[in-house]
Amino acid sequence: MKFRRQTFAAVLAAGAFCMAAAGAHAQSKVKVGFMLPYTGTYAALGNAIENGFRLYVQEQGGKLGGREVEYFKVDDESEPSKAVDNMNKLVKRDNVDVVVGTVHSGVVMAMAKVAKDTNTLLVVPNAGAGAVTGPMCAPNIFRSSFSNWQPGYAMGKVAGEKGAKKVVTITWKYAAGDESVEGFREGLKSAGGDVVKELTLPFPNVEFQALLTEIAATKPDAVYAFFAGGGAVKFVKDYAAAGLNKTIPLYGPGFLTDGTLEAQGAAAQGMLTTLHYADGLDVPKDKAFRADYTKTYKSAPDVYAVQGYDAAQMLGAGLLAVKGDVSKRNDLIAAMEKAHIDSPRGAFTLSKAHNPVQDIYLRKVVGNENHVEGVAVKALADPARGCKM
Amino acid sequence: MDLAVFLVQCLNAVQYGLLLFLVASGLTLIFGILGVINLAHGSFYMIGAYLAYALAPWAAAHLGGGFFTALLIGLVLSVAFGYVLEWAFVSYLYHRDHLQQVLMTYGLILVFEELRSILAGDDVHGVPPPSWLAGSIPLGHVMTYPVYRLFMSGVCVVVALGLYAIIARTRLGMAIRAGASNREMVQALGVDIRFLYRIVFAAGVALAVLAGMIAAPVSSVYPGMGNQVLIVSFVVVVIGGIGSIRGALVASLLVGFVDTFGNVLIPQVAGVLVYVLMAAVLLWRPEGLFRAG
Amino acid sequence: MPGDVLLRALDVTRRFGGLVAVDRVSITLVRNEVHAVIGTNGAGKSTLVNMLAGELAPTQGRVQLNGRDVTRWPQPRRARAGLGRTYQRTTIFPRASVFENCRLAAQAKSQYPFDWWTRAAHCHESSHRAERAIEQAGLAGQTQRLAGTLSHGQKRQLEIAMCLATGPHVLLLDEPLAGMGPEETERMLLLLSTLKPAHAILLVEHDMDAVFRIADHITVMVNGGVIASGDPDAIRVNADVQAAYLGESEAVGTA
Amino acid sequence: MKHRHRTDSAVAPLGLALVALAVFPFLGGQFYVDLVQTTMILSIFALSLELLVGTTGLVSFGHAAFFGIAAYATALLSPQADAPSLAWLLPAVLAATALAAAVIGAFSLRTRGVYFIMVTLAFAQMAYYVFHDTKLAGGSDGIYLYVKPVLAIGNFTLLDLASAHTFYYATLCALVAVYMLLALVKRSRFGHALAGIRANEQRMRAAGYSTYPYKLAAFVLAGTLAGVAGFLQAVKDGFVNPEMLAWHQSGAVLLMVILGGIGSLRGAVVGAFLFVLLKELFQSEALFGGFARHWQLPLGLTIIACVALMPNGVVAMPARLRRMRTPVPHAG
Repeated sequence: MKFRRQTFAAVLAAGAFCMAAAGAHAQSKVKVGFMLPYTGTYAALGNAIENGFRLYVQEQGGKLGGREVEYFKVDDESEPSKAVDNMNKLVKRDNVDVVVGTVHSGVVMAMAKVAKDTNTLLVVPNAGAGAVTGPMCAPNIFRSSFSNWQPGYAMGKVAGEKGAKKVVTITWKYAAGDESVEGFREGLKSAGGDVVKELTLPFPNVEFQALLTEIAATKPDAVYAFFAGGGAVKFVKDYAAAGLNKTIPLYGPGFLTDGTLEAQGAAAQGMLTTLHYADGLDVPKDKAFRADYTKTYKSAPDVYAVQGYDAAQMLGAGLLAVKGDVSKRNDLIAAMEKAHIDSPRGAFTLSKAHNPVQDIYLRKVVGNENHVEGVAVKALADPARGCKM
Repeated sequence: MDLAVFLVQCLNAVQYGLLLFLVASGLTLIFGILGVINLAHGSFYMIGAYLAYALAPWAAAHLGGGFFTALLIGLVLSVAFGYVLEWAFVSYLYHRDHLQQVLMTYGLILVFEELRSILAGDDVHGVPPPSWLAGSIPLGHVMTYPVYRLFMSGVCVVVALGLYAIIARTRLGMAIRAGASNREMVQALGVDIRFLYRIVFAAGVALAVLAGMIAAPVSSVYPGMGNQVLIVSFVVVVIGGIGSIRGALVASLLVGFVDTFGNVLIPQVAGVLVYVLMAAVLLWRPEGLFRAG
Repeated sequence: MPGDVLLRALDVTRRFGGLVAVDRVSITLVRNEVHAVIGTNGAGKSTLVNMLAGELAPTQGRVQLNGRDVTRWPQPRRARAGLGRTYQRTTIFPRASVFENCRLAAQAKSQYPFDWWTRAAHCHESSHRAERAIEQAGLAGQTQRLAGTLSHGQKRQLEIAMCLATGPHVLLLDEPLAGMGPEETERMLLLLSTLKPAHAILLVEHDMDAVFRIADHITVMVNGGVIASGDPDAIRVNADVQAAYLGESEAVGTA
Repeated sequence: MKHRHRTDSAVAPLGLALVALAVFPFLGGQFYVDLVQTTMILSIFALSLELLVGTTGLVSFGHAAFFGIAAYATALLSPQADAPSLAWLLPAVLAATALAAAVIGAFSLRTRGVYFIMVTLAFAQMAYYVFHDTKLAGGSDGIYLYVKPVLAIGNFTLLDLASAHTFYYATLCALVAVYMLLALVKRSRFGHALAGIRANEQRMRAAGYSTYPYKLAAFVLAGTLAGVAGFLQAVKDGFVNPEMLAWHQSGAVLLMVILGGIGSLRGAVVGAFLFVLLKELFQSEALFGGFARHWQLPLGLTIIACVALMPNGVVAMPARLRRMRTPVPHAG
């Protein structure tokens, strides 16, 4: 008796695996795989990106390059150690034609690796890891967002032009922070200033008080901060609560204030940040996009939605050129490379390394908006160091 | 570092340490007296923060009160919540080994985190401090110190004194102290041990929720905020000695100082400092600084 | 043979903070002799045994085993050198059979920790020794039973069997009669008398009748110190001992 | 007789599982083959922890450290351009991991119980921050492994892990090897001594076992075997990230061991497969539609239910059911 029941259990378990293995095989649609965070800290970003992407496809009548689009979704959990498996889920199980993702830099590094190994088309709709369009660059890897370097560089330039000579930077000790600070330093140096102190704290600690005291003691001309999500909110609020915003201007890339202004409240008012998107842009495309998005999703779009939307545009441009025939990979890629993307952020093109060459706006926090102040750097391209393409 | 900066940093360290104490004290109570490793403790902190976020506007609109009304409601809710949770889940864990406690409370983390996502969404939200605490005190030339932070420290000190008074002076406290070492003695004191456990668990939950609520205006509320607190609270509890409130206080302050000065003086290794501290303390005293008993 | 000094403690002292748990106690264990240590609760008997066994380092004083100074030896090393002990609270492996309990104890003599190929059950040396110990301790009929299902008396016997399985010369027995009924006590005393010829036995015990029946030498401890030491007859009439025990009963009476 | 019966009933499902794993690549799609391979690697990882938790009674909450250290060692030791030889890479990686385990174990084992849990966590967190915060190996973004190792004699390639099929079977072999090694260890004198330490360390010391070296040996062996899993994971993914050492990774593997059932090797493997299977199930949009994004909720509830209903893990379930079926004979 015992023997039979255990055997039965083993068969059942094996069967369950096999059953799950049988997937659908329809070939008529373009298969798009979203590998985005749907749980955890970045869940809201993942949703916005997916919404943006779907919005563009919807505007095209549910088609890209004349073919209907079928979606596949995987929650990447912002977990790099599972990223390869999650990516394979889309690439090998669902046999998607293109993967769109993701937010977390560490995860995107793994995705780029799989995309390279399996020659899968990958469009990165957020993560700014320099390596993706640097050493890891490849013909089949595109980015619709930014590199960490870009907003940093622009902010450095602006800070320098505003007369900041000694600047203190503060960030979590991780790659994205390092890259952003590096960009800022380059920009600042080109405008005559320099970074006098680099403050860091371990990711994802949010106890900033000690470092704020350190800033107060250093008395720099300005502070450049790189944080995201809850950390960004807390930092901006702590900075204001410590009274530092009255004497030392706080600069940062747009992520410091994007999507978090409601939470930051009065603390963020008047802050200057740089990003490739802003509120109040005088771009017709943006006005239409915002109206559509708000109507469709009953919530206002943000920069992540724009990046998702543009990912769809880039892909659409490629598919259009090959009339939806994804097997003509080279033509598809060539068309994407040459595309002029009519983005809500303003039109942009792609660099050789497949990163947007875009205007970086200087924005000022007014009420609940990151209102555009002007263009910090026009058509800024990432240096794409280490890219051999 | 000149003297003024040094003193301000000390203030920062104490202030951070006190907040840690608030979370860790509940954990050490549950751990020491009930013998339950409660991984879901960070979730209670998160629940507290979201309660503050949800209740403050509601209390303002319907009851005319602000932050403090919300705080009071939150505390009542959390005690009730802790009581029910003990009855529904935790009470099964007393005669199970630590591993099963870890497993079940890990399951609870997942459940709480998803319920949070379903009920409150995944966005970051701010919680405004009460207006009369929103000001700040000048500190040196450049810096000011927010009054609210001082208020937080005040609450923590009051809670610490309150806990001390309860444990040292009252019959319940005697039962709690006895419970940590000897169950029969508790029964001899005429206290129903099941009731005692339920109360202690509810109190532990309430402490974490309180910490979350009063930290919310400073930290804002966001997904995953509980997990961060969890690990450092465990570090505090273990350094202090499991079940010892006094140990938790000393350890919190110790961690506060190490973290504060580590970030400033040796940022290269700031991430590991707290863990080095824990390992060092345990190698020196394998059962923490203060053994409960 | 009789007269061999196997274990000797010289002026061992143990302090816990300000408290002196054991105060300059000297004791000598001789083969073919049962040396009982009696005393009130908290007199330091268990602390003394722990120091002899090596579980606790003495603050001062020396311990000699077979004439060698073992003060700095940890417990396992002393055990391998022939020092066996039992505990007041039974320390058997309740989920294993009686045989495996003893076999595992016996295996300490032939550990071979890195021979991962041979099954433990095929270690003949330890099996053999375990069988002998089980027989000696009077558990021959119970070999395959789970230790946890034994009666209290049998568990105490097993505790001694596990001790014997390691082939010790010196036995430190911490209250082996605790909680036993009269019949079980008789059996245990019989067992001790059969072990006596080959072993030096230290017996910590509260059952005075049993102690005076079996002991060859008695040491009386009060508050960590020795107040009397000698053969049973001498102890019986010792004024200090009477005072100490009378004092205790008085204290109990008034509490 | 009783013993024989137990062995038979354990061998049959094991053999069947082995056959199922061996034929799986011919049945399942590429993704599922990959998934099963990952799960086998996790099984090795869980098995290594089982030696500590189940056999020796040492609950380590930092076991991911060795998984990660081995993965990093693999990535750092592999040359950029040409394929490293398995013959030296694997031993080197395992030696490095064993060394780390010896150092961490030597310190951690001075404490016990809950304190041991926390000290192992502390050391794992230290290792995590070493890889996360320093430029030693790519920092928080991780490091790539470009070429998969091969095993060759002269010009004849015995084993090329770049081939998915070969690698799958190499992983299966590793799983079987680790399983058998641990089965041997558990029935050897060493294993019995470890079980004795778990049941009552005081008695073991009184009997003459120096328990510290035993525990350290178990710790090093467990760490090294976790290193086997880390090595395979690194080679398979070609990418190593600090998150491999994170505390929730240590927690996850502990979960697998407990879920499957403490104290049995089968339990660790069953736990690993069950954990992966449950996650795949709850994440499936085909079954749960839009609710699939809240997959952690049913997973959490399942875990809670498991603790409530199966206190001894999944592998103890058949026996438990049987006991419920057979009415307990009343005495007298």
